[in-house]
Amino acid sequence: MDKNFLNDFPILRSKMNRHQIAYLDNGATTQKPESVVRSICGYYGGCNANPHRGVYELSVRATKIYEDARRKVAKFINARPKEIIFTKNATESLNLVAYSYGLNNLRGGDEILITIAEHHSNLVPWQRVAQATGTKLNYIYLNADGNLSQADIDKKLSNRTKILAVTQISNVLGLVNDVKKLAAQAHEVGAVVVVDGAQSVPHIPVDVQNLDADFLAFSGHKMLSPMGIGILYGKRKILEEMPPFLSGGDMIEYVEEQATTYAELPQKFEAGTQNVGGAAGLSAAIDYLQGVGFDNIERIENDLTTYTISELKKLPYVELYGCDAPNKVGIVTFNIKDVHPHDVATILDAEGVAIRAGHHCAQPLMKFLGQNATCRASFYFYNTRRDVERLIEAVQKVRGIMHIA
Amino acid sequence: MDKNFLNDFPILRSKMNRHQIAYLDNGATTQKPESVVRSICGYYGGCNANPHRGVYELSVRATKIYEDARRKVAKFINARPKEIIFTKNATESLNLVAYSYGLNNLRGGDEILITIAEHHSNLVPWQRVAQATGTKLNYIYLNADGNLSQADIDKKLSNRTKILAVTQISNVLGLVNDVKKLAAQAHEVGAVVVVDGAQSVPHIPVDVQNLDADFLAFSGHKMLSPMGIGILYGKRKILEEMPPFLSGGDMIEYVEEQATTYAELPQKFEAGTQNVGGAAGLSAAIDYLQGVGFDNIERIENDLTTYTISELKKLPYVELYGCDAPNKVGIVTFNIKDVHPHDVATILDAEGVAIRAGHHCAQPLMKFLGQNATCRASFYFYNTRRDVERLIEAVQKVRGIMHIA
Amino acid sequence: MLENIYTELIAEHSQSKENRRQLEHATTKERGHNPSCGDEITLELEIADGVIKDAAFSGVGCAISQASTDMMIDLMRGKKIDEAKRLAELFIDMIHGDITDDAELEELDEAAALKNISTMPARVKCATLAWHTLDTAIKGR
Amino acid sequence: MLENIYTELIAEHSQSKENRRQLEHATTKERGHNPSCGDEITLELEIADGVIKDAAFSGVGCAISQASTDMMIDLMRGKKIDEAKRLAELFIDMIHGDITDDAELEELDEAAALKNISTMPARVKCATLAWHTLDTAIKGR
Ligand SMILES: Cc1ncc(COP(=O)(O)O)c(C=O)c1O
Ligand SMILES: Cc1ncc(COP(=O)(O)O)c(C=O)c1O
Repeated sequence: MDKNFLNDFPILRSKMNRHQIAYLDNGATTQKPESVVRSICGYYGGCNANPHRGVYELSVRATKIYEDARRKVAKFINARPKEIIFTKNATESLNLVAYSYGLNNLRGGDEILITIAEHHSNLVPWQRVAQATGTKLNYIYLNADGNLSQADIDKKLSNRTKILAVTQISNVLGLVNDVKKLAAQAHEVGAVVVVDGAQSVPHIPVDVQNLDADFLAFSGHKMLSPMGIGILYGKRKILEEMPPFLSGGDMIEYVEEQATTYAELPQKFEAGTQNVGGAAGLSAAIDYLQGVGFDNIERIENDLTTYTISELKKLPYVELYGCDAPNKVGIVTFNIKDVHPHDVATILDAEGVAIRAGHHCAQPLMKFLGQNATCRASFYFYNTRRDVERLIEAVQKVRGIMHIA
Repeated sequence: MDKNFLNDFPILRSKMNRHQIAYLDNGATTQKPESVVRSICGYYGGCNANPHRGVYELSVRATKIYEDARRKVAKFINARPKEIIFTKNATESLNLVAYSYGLNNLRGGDEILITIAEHHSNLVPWQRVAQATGTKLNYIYLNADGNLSQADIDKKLSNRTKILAVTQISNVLGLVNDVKKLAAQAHEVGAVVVVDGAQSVPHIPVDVQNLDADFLAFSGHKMLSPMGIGILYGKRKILEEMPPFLSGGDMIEYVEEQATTYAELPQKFEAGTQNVGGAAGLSAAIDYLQGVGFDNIERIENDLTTYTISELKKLPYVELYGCDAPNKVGIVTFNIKDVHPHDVATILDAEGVAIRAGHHCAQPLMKFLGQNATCRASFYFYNTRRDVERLIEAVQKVRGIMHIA
Repeated sequence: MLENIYTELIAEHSQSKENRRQLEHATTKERGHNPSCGDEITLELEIADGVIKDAAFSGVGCAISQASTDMMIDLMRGKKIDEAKRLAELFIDMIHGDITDDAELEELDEAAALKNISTMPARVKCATLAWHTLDTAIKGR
Repeated sequence: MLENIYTELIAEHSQSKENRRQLEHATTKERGHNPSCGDEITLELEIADGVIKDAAFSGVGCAISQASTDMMIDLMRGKKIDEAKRLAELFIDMIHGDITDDAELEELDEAAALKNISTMPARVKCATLAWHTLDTAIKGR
């Protein structure tokens, strides 16, 4: 019997439209356990100060909280603390790489390779880099089961490829890409590998050294942490050679009127006052996740996903996407025939079931799938079979409410 | 008799090194009232969801909290909500302008004009823009009293000047620049005016329309709000013509494989999941500040500043900077002869007095003042005369502890 | 609650094919979209002597946006431009919850049935899409 | 607490002018800095036959960094390179709180008086500046 996680998440015991909430939009953001909220409040109530800058005790405490969080994140993904840069979200992390690495290392004739399943945050920045540097942006397409086409990879990955940017888990299909294999293949042709870990780091153990990723971006808020804190991991050697991205306070060494030298890693990439409250929350979140354990997280999510898919498959008017591949994690995307996903979401909302409807910030993938929009249920370990039953019951009501025969 | 603000700030009633804390580093970051902390916790405990994206009620609530915060900020500085862009701190706000406006509107022969009193965050980004675009970075120097030299302004502001970037209040000298007059003069030659409001918006009423600023940047954490939320105001017409800065989720309209159209203001500049918890805290902070009232804030800070200066002037071994001009707000910068500021700060810390020592992210100003580093006491309305007395008592002990005759 | 939104009337209008076509003599064509949902419509108008002689649309979207478009076209056919502008404003005000008096809303005919959308902030844009598109199409006429 | 930091010994060393000069026969010159405080020193060494024959410094900084530099120079004068490296490491370990046994620290002579800095994280860099600079200067010799 699993621990009743609901005890730690008051919001999951609350009501939405007079029903206990079944929160199935964890791909967008997760809820926060009490320990995380307590840690934020504890920070502001007892240690709040500007870190790095002050000699006095309060500031020393803030610095320690902030740097402890960095060490914790480093350990969590098997990196070194100097290789962990705090940002505001995964999107900023990816933009940092696009601006500081991309704009400065690409030139005409080079190519950037991404997949058609990328989130806009790992797509639009590369489009802009391609436009600014006159490089070509190529796409890896998918097999019928939703997985990356190896033939397409082999065709498009060449020694012109300077950057391979790939999500470890698609936020629409929930399929786990074999990033380790991809990275090895990309490194063979000399490309740098940027991994979007926004959907993977919260759900499966991620080891940057084992993957041999050059960069890994993810967001705190999708792994129990407060909003406003994201992470960029980068290999030390690469980060050291990159120019700063944002500039200003705390990332400098010496500033003269016409010239500036920059601080060492990781400060070089952290300009201005950082989100220490967010870091405090992130620390507590990692502690909580490690308490649960990835073996449990994977087991629970796998059970919920399999159960959902098998129940939805019983409904002839439901169409599923990417649900036949085995490398599937916690995300089920579907449509109800003749009903627009926004109407589905509204009807589910009235039943207290929170799912996401729309393009999921992946318009090129939607187009590839031939859909304008879809419904998405995404799980975290605190969800239960009861949540799935509520989802299925609500789905069964939809066509009736919509007056479809 | 002023309200006892300490009731609202538990941290100010706590001890640092066995003394009740006298927190005089408000220029670096301020403490948060309980209402702000409650509002963050309330958000995570009851309304947490990804805004803008969800159809379900929780997400609708999160969206409302986020957009209400934007409307509140807009009203606070007399702007329109569309003109308010949320960032992570003032530094990001200034970098946004430097990257998106600066890099795209300047070319060789143009000039950028800033003051020698700028914080690195309103200096280094312009240095980098100047280097990238081949433009010249000019400095306005100061009169003996620390105020901007009008002669220098007249000399250096010309029709080659495309950007005037100026702080409204220096974080070292605490002197209020007449931004309204500067903006008028700059607009006459066609320059765009970027105002660093990090030290002004928390302390004096700021009206962007009255100032006629083109951009105004400030940070939530210096005005009672949580860390991780900053603000950029920009005139609508100018923002509309600027390309996006960060790109990714939520800032797009349509994304195709090779081209993207962008959302309208303000979303165009807000990529990825935003800090809704931070916005909730910022809302509560503005409510609190308006409850206190700027008339009270200015009166209290003025009293504390005047008192501090007059007491420090009695000590022959104390040297003061920028303390003879009348346009002074809440910041007192000084040195104790023969003692390095870091030693001063350590000794004050042992007495429970938190001040800042160093270059205050303003190295060019330090050089201009002929100092390597200084001590800085900076006030907020919750400070008291007792805090000042504690500061003065501690300062009087310094030279003895340092074994200076 | 939901029964007040997804009524039979709205279902009928959202599924109706009558106004879903191309006009032979269109004088104005306007695209409207709601990128966050993927809703997209193209509105065609035949305007002559300051009167909307005919109207039709094509596009995809949720039931609310489709029904709202269909109802709007029924309402606008034969209306003077000024009248159409006023009605579009009235509808938008209703959806924003600024007008609640049923008597005032009578003029909107069947489209008044969308009144309850005002309680669903996430769906407001779906309901108003067509009406904003119309407003843009006839602006300055 | 403070009395254990700002001792008379440290005051003396921080104000001492003896080691503040330029060496006539410097063989190595190394700049060290601590940008966040503005501390800056230039360390000069005269090395011959694997031995630090003489050392001196110039620069500005807080009492702790100045005293620490002065004490280090007193300690290092006449030491073999290997010995100097070992002592610099010992000192840095002490400041980081990794070595607390007074007997072990005896070798550091007067510099052992800076031991209590290990309880003041904000000042650790001040104390170690000179020692890191020395370490860089003799690295690879
Ligand atoms: C005048 C001034 N500008 C800009 C900043 C930068 O603010 P932040 O560190 O919140 O980005 C500060 C504060 O450090 C400041 O005092
Ligand atoms: C795969 C993927 N990448 C990137 C992001 C962007 O994350 P954020 O919005 O926190 O910047 C998301 C989440 O929205 C995502 O699912």
